[in-house]
Amino acid sequence: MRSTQLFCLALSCTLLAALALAAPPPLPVEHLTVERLPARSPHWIYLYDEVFDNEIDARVYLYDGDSNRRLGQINAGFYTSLNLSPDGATTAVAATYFARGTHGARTDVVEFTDNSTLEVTHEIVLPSKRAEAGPGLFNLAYSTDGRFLYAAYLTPAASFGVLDPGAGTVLGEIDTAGCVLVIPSGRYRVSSLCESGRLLTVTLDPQGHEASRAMSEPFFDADSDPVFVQGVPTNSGYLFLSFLGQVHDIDFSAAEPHFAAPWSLLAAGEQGHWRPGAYQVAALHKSLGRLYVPMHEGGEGTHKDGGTEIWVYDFATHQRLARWPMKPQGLSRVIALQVSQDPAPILFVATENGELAVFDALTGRVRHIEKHAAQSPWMLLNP
Amino acid sequence: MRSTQLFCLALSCTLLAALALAAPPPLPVEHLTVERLPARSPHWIYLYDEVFDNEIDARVYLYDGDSNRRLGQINAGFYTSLNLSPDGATTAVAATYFARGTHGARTDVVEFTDNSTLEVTHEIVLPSKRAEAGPGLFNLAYSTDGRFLYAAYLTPAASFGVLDPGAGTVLGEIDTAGCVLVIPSGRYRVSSLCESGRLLTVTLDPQGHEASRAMSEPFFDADSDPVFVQGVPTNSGYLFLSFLGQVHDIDFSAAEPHFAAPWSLLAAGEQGHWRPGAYQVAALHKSLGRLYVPMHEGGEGTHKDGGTEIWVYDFATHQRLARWPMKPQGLSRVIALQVSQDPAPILFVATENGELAVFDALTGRVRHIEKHAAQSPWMLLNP
Amino acid sequence: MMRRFDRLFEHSTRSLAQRTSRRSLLASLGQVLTGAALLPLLPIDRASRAHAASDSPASPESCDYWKYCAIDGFLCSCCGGTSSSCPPGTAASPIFWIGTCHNAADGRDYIVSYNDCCGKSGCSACDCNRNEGEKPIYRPSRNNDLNWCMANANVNYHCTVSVILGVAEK
Amino acid sequence: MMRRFDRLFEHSTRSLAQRTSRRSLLASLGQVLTGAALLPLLPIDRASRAHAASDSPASPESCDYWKYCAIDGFLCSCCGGTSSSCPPGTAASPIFWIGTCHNAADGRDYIVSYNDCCGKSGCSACDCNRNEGEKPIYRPSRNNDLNWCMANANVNYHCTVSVILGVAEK
Repeated sequence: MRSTQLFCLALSCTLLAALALAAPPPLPVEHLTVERLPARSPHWIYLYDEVFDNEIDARVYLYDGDSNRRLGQINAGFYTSLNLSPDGATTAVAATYFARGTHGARTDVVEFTDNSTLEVTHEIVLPSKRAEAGPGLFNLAYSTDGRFLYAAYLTPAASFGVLDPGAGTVLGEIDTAGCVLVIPSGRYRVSSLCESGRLLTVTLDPQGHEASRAMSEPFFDADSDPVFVQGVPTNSGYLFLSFLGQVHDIDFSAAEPHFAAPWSLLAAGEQGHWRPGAYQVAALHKSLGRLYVPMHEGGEGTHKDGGTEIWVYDFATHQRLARWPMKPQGLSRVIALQVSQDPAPILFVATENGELAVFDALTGRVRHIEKHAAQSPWMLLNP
Repeated sequence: MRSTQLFCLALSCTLLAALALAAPPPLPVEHLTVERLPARSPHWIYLYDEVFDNEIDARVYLYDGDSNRRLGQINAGFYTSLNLSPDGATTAVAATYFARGTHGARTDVVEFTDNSTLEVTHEIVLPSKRAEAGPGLFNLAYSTDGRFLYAAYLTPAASFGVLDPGAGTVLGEIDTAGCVLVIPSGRYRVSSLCESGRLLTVTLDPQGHEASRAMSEPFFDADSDPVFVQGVPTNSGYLFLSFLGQVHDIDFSAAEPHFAAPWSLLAAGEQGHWRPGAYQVAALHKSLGRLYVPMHEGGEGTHKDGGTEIWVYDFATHQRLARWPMKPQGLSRVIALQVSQDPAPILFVATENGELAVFDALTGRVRHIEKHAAQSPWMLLNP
Repeated sequence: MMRRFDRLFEHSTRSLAQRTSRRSLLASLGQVLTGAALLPLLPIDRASRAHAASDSPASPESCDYWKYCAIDGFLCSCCGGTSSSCPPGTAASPIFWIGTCHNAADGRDYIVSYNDCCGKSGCSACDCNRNEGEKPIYRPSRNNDLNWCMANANVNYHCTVSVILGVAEK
Repeated sequence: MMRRFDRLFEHSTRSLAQRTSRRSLLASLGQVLTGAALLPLLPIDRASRAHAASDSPASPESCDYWKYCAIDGFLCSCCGGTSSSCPPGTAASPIFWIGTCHNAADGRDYIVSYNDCCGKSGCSACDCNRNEGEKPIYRPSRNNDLNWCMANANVNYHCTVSVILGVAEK
């Protein structure tokens, strides 16, 4: 802005006042400024647009579900991993860049954006091992106190990096013996999903080095009914849905994960006909205990088909409360969704056609539909 | 490919033969290869896609107007300038890159792609002065013998760089006193368009340094009827169209440009109603002397509206030979076009909706329409 | 997303295009610049500006909005800014091109600067291309094809604003 | 361009999805790998391959083509390559995921490798996402979300090919 003002003075543009004196008075001259964000709202949503046709230009749009306006943009590079800090103040974006845009020397880097200004504050350059995977919360994840940031690596050998976002440094790398992704809990545990259906949990010391590791019993079968890796935060850990609609509710609050008995999203007559499917497969309002799942009719191989309906559950009783079909709203299939965590919650729904719909999360009433919100809206995050 | 073969051997994939012996025999195993381009054809077209929604990922598609297939892609970065070498063997692409994809340290660079392999062979890093302008042949242009490459600079002070594409070096920079773009002719002249309607012509010595300069008389009036900067090569120089449809045919074969008397694309009753308009505003078959211009009905401010029709002229007699309306072909407005230079010429037409249509340039018959050829097809080049 | 010219050019204000000749626009600009230097800066009434905008038949999120008569790019109003402010985290270009646009609400022509907002990649919303009085690059102050982020620390292009510089005197 | 799931998923071969269970696919792969090592390499009859393709109800430029049952990305056939060759100037990925696809023309199931072609940005044509037997990233050899250019000198993703590795024995 400083240089703008200097240029304006040189051109006398601040003196370009209205000359005509007849009524109505002419519009006053305007002064070019840079907008500031309003105070953070629980009805903000971070919409990740993967931009599949031009993947080197992925971005995150910040959108306000009350004013129905886009508030700003965070650039997100190629094959992005992203997450918000536990206090919501920072967006961490890990991406790959090339010296010549689309080619040339590779740089993997985590950049930190101040969510009150949408400016990048600092970065951490990573080894060129970052997992370039589908979207989810466990490619890049903060420890629950925000002290560490964990970055999944895959070369295709699996490991993860332990980063210090405050100091801007890489603390080390921990091998995960073929298990993948970084599921954070406590101080300082990182769990990874294994093909055997087990969880590997590595416990770190306060310096970010490995202190111990443990392997759980299997909790799913990757052959008969694999779980989506898009876990959803609960009050005590994360829930994982299976391809066939089982809900695995895992308590991560103790040193070892505890697996509640899985329950099914489906009534008897629905088994084999309906199933969950999307890029982001569920959202949970933690204090109200409402679970939202995009569901569709289809068989094996349809697990990325978007939902034609959203089914709403009481997370405590496992009762289905509602089915909200999308077609009557003029919406295409649901590929990502998120619910605000306040007492008057909004359900944000992103569709295969790039729409962003704002629902009243209690009644299912559509408050607003943004027709062209994104090209590839694969994940929605909120603080 | 070497590493692929090594990996395949490790996995025994070359030994994964068909096992079933019953008739018909099973399909044989396949071997992954990288395609080679066929011999160059006059019916190839280089389609520049600016990708306006994601401009850091511009690209050039190589397309064959006989097989109606895309042959390959050349990446083109941000706010691209491009041109082909006089022998057609090389595509020079000048673009801006950022250390972090969308931001960070800026690098302006010309990359040279071997058109027989579509691989980048070498590059020249430029000062960060490259003109980031609309598409056209005169942002980046070879000398007629291919010895020099001229790159227009604009900071917004206007100058140009003289490059040695063979040696991969920048030879120098020449100030153009407010005149813009690099229109090459002879050995070694570079002309620039001035707001006064004149041409500045700088003559270089064989080392690429300025030997002399001359300013022409005005040949157009930037107030009453400016010329499009998208000049079209003729046998002796370039033609320029004006917003109102005057054709300025300029002979660049001598030391000073010679201006033929302008003629109008429009008959008396068409003046003020029809005008040319597009991003690439004309194509000329040089030996047949046929000129193709996208035309539309509209007034001041419509010079970038695409053509609803293509009007065909005999370039020698200035007679209009045909009007080819686009709507009956199911095509949207024409924003770029190019004609092959062979005796059985193809007219390539790119539209506002991203279609690429292949016309018989002699009869106007549509041979093929590629529905989704590009996002922002702003320029078509052929060797 | 296709850059659709039908979306860009099919707008109601096209008929205004021949309203003023090039020469009178340029003469007007000269007069405004000269005359304005003699006058004290008038206080800016943000409320009246907002009022004027809401009186307009089109909103600042619409390509039809009167101030956009020579714009080319994404409207910052759709990107987290307004018609005259850049979105958070971007930087305004110190250099610009200008247009002369007719405000039907008060019957006046205004000189408008078009500044690009820079430092993030294209906002990809509300693509708008209008060319009243637009000129080729040899008249750069009227050219909307240039990347006007060219003089910024980060030259990437995000979106475009329009800023009223003053009334275009006849 | 929107990544339209309707385009991606509304294809005629969806009904084949439940043809074979996961366990039998994996068991089959094991058998092929074991059995094939005992056999000499058969000569490759490119003509018969081309013949088979043209007999198919869908062409290799179509997302419905039988070999694409677990593909995710741009079809190299539309980008200057073929169903099993990368476009000029790109590099094939040395690592890959696999699928088991049914060829209706001969009634056989084939093990297919999906390799990415790397070093240029996305070809942006013929986007195709099918997920028969596709698994999450903890089973990487069956995961099509990963960037399989990850081990290349240049990891940018351009398009995807499918390569017949052999018949999937029952």
